[in-house]
Amino acid sequence: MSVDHDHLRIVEALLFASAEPLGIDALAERLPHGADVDAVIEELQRHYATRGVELVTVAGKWMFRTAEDLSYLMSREIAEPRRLSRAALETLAIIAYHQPVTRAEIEAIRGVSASKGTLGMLLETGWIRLRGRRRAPGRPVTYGTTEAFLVHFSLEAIQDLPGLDDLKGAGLLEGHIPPGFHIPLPSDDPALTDSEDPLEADDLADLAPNDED
Amino acid sequence: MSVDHDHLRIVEALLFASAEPLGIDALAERLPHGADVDAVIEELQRHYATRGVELVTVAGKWMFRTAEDLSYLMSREIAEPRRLSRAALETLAIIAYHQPVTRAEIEAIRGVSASKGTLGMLLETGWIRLRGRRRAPGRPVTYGTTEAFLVHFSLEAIQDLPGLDDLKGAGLLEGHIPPGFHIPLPSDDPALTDSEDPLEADDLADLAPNDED
Amino acid sequence: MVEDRDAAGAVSPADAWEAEEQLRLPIEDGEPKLIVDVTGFEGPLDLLLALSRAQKVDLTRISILELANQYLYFIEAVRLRRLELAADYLVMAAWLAYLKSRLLLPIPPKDDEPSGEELAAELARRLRRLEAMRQASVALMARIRLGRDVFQRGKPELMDIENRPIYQASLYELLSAYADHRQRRMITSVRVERRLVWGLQQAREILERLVGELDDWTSLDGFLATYIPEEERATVLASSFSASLEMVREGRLELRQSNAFAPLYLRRARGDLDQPVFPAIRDDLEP
Repeated sequence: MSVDHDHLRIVEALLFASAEPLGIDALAERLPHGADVDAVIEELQRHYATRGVELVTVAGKWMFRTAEDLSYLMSREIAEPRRLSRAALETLAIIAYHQPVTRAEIEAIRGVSASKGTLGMLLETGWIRLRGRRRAPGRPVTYGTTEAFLVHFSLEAIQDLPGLDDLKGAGLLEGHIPPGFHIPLPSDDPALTDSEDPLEADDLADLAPNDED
Repeated sequence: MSVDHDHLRIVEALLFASAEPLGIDALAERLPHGADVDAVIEELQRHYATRGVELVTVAGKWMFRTAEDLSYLMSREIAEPRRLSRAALETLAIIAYHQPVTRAEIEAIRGVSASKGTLGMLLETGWIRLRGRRRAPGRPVTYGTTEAFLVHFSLEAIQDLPGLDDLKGAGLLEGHIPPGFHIPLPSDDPALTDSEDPLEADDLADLAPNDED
Repeated sequence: MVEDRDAAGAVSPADAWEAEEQLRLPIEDGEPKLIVDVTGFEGPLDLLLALSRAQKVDLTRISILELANQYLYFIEAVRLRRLELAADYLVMAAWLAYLKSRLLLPIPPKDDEPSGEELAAELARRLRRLEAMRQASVALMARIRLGRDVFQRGKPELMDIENRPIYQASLYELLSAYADHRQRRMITSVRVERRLVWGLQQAREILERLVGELDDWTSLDGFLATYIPEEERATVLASSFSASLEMVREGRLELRQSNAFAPLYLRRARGDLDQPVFPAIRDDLEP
């Protein structure tokens, strides 16, 4: 079977440039009267069968598409800015000020149980890390902030986090502050505190973000 | 010359899938390390030479597009791009051949003050851009062409502008550079020339098309 | 200065390009044939270019003197018909008149000004440059153009985007979340205890119920002590006292106190309980 090479080129160009799949009729319209569109399509399909793009039919119309086995090429990681939820911000702040802190302690401070994934998501940000295990019943994991946290928030040291007076001065805390209310002076000393034990080898695997809830 | 068929398919798929020209680097990134991208391109170009789409180089990058001789067929496909006024066309040519060039220099060449919106309209086409500021009294903004300009007019590089050598030979590209600077040829090099300073943050806002003039 | 014609909106951009082809040539058989309408030109340089093209010689061999004459003649004729000729044209006319004089008169010795020939050469160069740019724009537009002659892929596939989140939060957001939260907890941690207060209404109701029993002077303290637990006594005393004052005013109770801080005694009023002394006030006091 011999296909007119000009017809082949025309159909090829039309299919390439079209934003929509093209039907046989639409293609025939552009070809000289009596051209065998089916034969052209068949020849094109055969030609592209081994190549990086393929000619496929969708809903009875024809279009070029990346060869299926190469579709992985078409995905690309795009950095997408995402804002932290209120809960995540609160949790992050509590970890920053109160570190080393366990999940139960965070919940006690927040007054609500940590939502599924909040800690996991914060781990994903790279701003918090597992520090060790609290020397207490159940040996819960302790959380603390990372260097990336300091970098992201432009803090030279964790101690630069504003204290009670600063927060009041900035108008972030208002009104009557009850006696005994205090903002802790945070420390992210990498050395474990007396109340912490080191993590074991498999803790990190156990506590990977996806399993965290 | 034997080209790895997988590499060929990958480059073909990438170029086919993209509406924008892709550079050798971008292609190499998707190929196994050490793949001979140039050879792949050459083979693809040879393969497509007789077909309805062709592989061309514009702005130093590669792209597939419909074959030139089929334009009679394709032009029915898409509405003709917006026609530019004679003033806009002249201004575009002056920017292309004299870049980096200031508005006052454009006006001097045309012998008429630029109308409201001519530069704005050209900026809107995406063919010209603000480059920087001329190191001269008043620090006027300099204009130059973009990659989209090269792509639209099928130019491999700005040095391929039609008649450029003749114009240079006739001394018609000189006399617009302040004394002490000598730029014999138009340059769309993203790097600023010695006679230019970078734009400040609010220059773009100041010079948005609608605010022009 | 005059502006491009498309600013005036008189000529649509689409027509403008063709307009050049239709440009009426100002000279026939060496005699100027005047075009009065300068709106066809984009400034004096454009007009000069149109005039020079009419000399039908290469721009490099053009006679600037002749061109200057034609321009001046043209402007003069235009001014006869239209007074509002843009200043640009007049400035050029003045300059060309000056150029003419430099070209025609002998150069005075010790003249630092550029010679007429130099000025003429510079003008010719400017005309050539404008002409060149015009031709360049034609050549540019005649190129194979993407979107008109050739087409890129109509349905690009790049890219299924896999979003890799980059988390963002400002220090302000962090701090205000923390401060808000601590503030909230600070307030909720104040335990609000049930207030041990008898309202006036409550006291009055009780007094009214008991008033029938108060036939003789009874100490308010002692009276309440019978019924009220120790820790509530102060508030009950205050409310009951206020309520009893009201009832006294209504003529239903009598109150007696021997001196300050001495026990208060109360008893049922002697008058008719159903006929208050100050019914109007009583109405006022009814809740």
